Amino acid sequence: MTVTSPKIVSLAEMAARVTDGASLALGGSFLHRGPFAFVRELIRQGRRNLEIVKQSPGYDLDILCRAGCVGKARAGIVAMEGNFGLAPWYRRAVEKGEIVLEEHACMTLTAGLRAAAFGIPFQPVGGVHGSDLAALNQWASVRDPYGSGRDVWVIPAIRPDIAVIHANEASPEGDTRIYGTFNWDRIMTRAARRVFVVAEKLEPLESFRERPELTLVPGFMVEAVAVVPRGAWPGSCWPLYEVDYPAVERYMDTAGSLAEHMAESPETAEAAHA
Amino acid sequence: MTVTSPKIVSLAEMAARVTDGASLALGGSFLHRGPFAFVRELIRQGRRNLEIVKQSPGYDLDILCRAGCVGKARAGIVAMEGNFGLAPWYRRAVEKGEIVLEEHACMTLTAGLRAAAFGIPFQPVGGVHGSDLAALNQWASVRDPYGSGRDVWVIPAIRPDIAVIHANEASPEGDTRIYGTFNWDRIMTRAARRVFVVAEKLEPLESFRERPELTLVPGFMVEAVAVVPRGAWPGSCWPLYEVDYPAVERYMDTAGSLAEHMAESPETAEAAHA
Amino acid sequence: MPEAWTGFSYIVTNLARFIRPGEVTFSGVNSTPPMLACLLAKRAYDFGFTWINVAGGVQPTPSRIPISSSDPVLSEGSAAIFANEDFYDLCTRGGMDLCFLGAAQVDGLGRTNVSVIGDWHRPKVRLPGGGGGAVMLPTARRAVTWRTEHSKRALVGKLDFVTAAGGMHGVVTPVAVFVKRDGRLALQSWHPEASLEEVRERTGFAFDADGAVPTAAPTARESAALRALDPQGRFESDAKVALR
Amino acid sequence: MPEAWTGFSYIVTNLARFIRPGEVTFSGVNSTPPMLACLLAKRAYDFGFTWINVAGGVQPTPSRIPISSSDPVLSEGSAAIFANEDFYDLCTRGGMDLCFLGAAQVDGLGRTNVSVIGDWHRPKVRLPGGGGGAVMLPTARRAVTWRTEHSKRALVGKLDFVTAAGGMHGVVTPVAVFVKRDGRLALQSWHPEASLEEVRERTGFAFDADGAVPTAAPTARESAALRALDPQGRFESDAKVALR
Repeated sequence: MTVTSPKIVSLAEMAARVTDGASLALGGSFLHRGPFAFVRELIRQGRRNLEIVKQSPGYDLDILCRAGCVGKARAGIVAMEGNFGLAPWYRRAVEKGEIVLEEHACMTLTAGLRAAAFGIPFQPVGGVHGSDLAALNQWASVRDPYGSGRDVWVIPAIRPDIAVIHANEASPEGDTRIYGTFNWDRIMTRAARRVFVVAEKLEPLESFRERPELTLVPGFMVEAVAVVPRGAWPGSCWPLYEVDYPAVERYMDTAGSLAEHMAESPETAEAAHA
Repeated sequence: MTVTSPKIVSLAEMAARVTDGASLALGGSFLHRGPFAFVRELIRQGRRNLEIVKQSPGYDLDILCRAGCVGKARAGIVAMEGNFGLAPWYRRAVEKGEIVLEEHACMTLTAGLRAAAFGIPFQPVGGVHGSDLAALNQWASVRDPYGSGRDVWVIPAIRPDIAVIHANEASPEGDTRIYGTFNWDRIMTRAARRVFVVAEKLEPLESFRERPELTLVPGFMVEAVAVVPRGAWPGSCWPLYEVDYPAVERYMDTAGSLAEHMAESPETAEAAHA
Repeated sequence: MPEAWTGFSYIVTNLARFIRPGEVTFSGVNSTPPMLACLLAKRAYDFGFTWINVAGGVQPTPSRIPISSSDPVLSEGSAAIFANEDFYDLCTRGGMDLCFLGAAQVDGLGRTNVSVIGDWHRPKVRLPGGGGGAVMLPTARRAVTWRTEHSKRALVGKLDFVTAAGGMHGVVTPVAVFVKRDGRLALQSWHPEASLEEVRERTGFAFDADGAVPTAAPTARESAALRALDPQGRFESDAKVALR
Repeated sequence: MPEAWTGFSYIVTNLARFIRPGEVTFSGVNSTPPMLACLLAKRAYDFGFTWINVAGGVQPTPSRIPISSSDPVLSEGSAAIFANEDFYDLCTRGGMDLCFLGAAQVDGLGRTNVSVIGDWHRPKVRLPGGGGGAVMLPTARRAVTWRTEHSKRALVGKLDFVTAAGGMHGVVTPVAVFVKRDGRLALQSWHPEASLEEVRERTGFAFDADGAVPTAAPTARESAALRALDPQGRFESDAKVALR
């Protein structure tokens, strides 16, 4: 589908809108439906000192650490997952003190995003009692003013500059659909100041109008759309493709180089053909 | 579609599970997609002292007041809407002190439902500053413990006993779909202890499995489903039918009786044919 | 020769004139004039804006104009359903540029009462209640309300109850358009068949009228748009708006 | 003659035995053994239960068993997508009966560390981090964890960091099944090829073993279910579980 719309931009143009030091919420979870082509483009453009906000990052945060793009990570659980275990370059960056880590439970990070999405300075969250994370992050607890005697932990608002999500389909106006779980993408797109969508493909607006209940993000909230087929590689994008496990293995092989891995990416192949 | 499932019950059976004094969250908004057949069945069964929780009730709260079933209303805005203006029997019940009103803004009521849905004792909400509603309801304000200097109003949890929603389609397992806006039904089904669904029709489970992204309420959260075609009468159920304005006019006519109005209902006609 | 205003066209059109290019503009329940104002602006003005509404619609193209301003037909043609929690959150986090909100009474600070006439605990008239106001009025970038009656019981010196405060940018009545200036409602323009004196006389609060002028007549496109939206005058007749 | 346990079958099957009829049971990320336990329970037990998972699945019927326990194939066949906010909220409001949660270290109180080995600020090993634990462990009705290694560095006297506390109902290792009793983990049963003494020797915390017995052998249905789920022994080989 060839469409011109002011919202449709190239991957390079989209990544160029991110400044050094920006705070980015990245969609998906672990090796699934992450905006991985976008993350690689940030690396190509040499972005530095980024703040990455994501409940369960993996490949994305790891490769950004590997390329030296990260200043701070605010995350719940970081791993390659599958059968790959820890995220090696992320792990090294934290162990060497090269990046600042704000360690969350997935739901405390979400509470911070909810506070931003709801326009309130803090958000209470269930649980957390007895966890050292509260003292570590200097979270406050608030006594229920309605007399239940309950204390609840409250998380300060987390408002990323940009949420970047990888979606199955977008309209030329930015309306966005995801199949299968949308993970935490909904709250990210509500919490961030700006929303970028990398989509597997464009679908005509008419298709969205036929079943508007399927639209996760309405177009007016979306600043830019880049169309990158297989852009979640080497991860999965349900139901289109699965994790490319051999590619992840090659990525994990410390004998291999980052450049070799980057050269394998679908967006590189695409550019070579263009 | 004839299906037997332990979740599928008659409207009478569903209403019989509501005890006097129960707190009910009712779905839809004003004259649109309300569980009106269910409400009429509560009247037929002579339920008393109900607490009605709904951001924008209209016909449902009004007819329950007319029949003397209500003890308390927790509501944001109550009107017949359309071109009908105020809800007359509700208005009289409040003015005569026959029912207790807890007046909310729609979003403060929602904040209370969010607190229940999130498992926290209270929920901060944006706005409310300068409104007499805060003092009226003795809402507390909390200073942001993270030093922004902002005070935010917090609403205590509101956990209805049962959320009753009117939906387009349900599966025999209770999975529920709504077309067009779902209003506040999503948060109601998360906040309440139990969920009842009145559906226009049953659809096979297979249809839900083909497009699970359209399911608003997963079946495991739903206790009971009653199938009542045109059950939102005299209101609308998009895209199946519009508001029956002449019927609402007859309802509003003080010369008419409640019995006459009830006799017009589709579930009465259905029962007469059965 | 420019067309004359009716009370109804005056309200709908002047509400529409608050809509600005590129903005996110919301119309809610019990809000026929703002619903029509949004539809009018889509037809009569050259700029684009994002109309969202209480029926979950985002840039909808309804096949009919409903009596109820929350009718689900107002999401017809929409590419998304942006339901109640979503548009409220958008507002409280600062993403709602213009919000149309109803009111029974408005005071000189632009605060509103939609709760009660008389004492809240011993009401003379129980009104619909809180609705969107208490949350949206203080958090929308701009909020605009209207009254179909311009009188001292609608535009009051003292509200019977303050349902919502803060943020009211504009008020439209059958004879006047107010905008907030330095924290109080100031007269921006008056119906050309009324006068500044008449507006003062019929208003319960004192207001600044510096720079106020007679309201510019409806443009041909505004008039044509409203006629197209209400060809039988059904909405005009339902609204029962009189100049006096 | 009953089948013998392997370390792998011992963990998966004993996790499955924590699942109860009619309950809502959740499996998460980085959680292959619980994923297999839920699938095993569906095949091997006669009762029904609601399996929800981190991939948004509700009673899914995945066409293949994925390597990643958060693979979206785990929502295949589901009649709804119950995404992350939804299942966390379900848990914090008290609607999650059984929650499987990962752990690197577990102490005698059933608290967990998934954050760090060494000092948090000067980590020897940076572990994956908080994840679901801090919120789910105190709010789920019951939580159960597992370790593929039974040692004093996994079952510790003192956690390097308390990532999550409260609520841990059960712990399964290659040689033991613990359940919480009077606020502390107590031994429920041990691998028949191990012994109470061996379990004590390899555990970093003291525990009560009153009533503990050798673990009942896998039933024919349990064994058949696990074989059907892992016909090539791929998961068993990936998991690298050794008795000692």
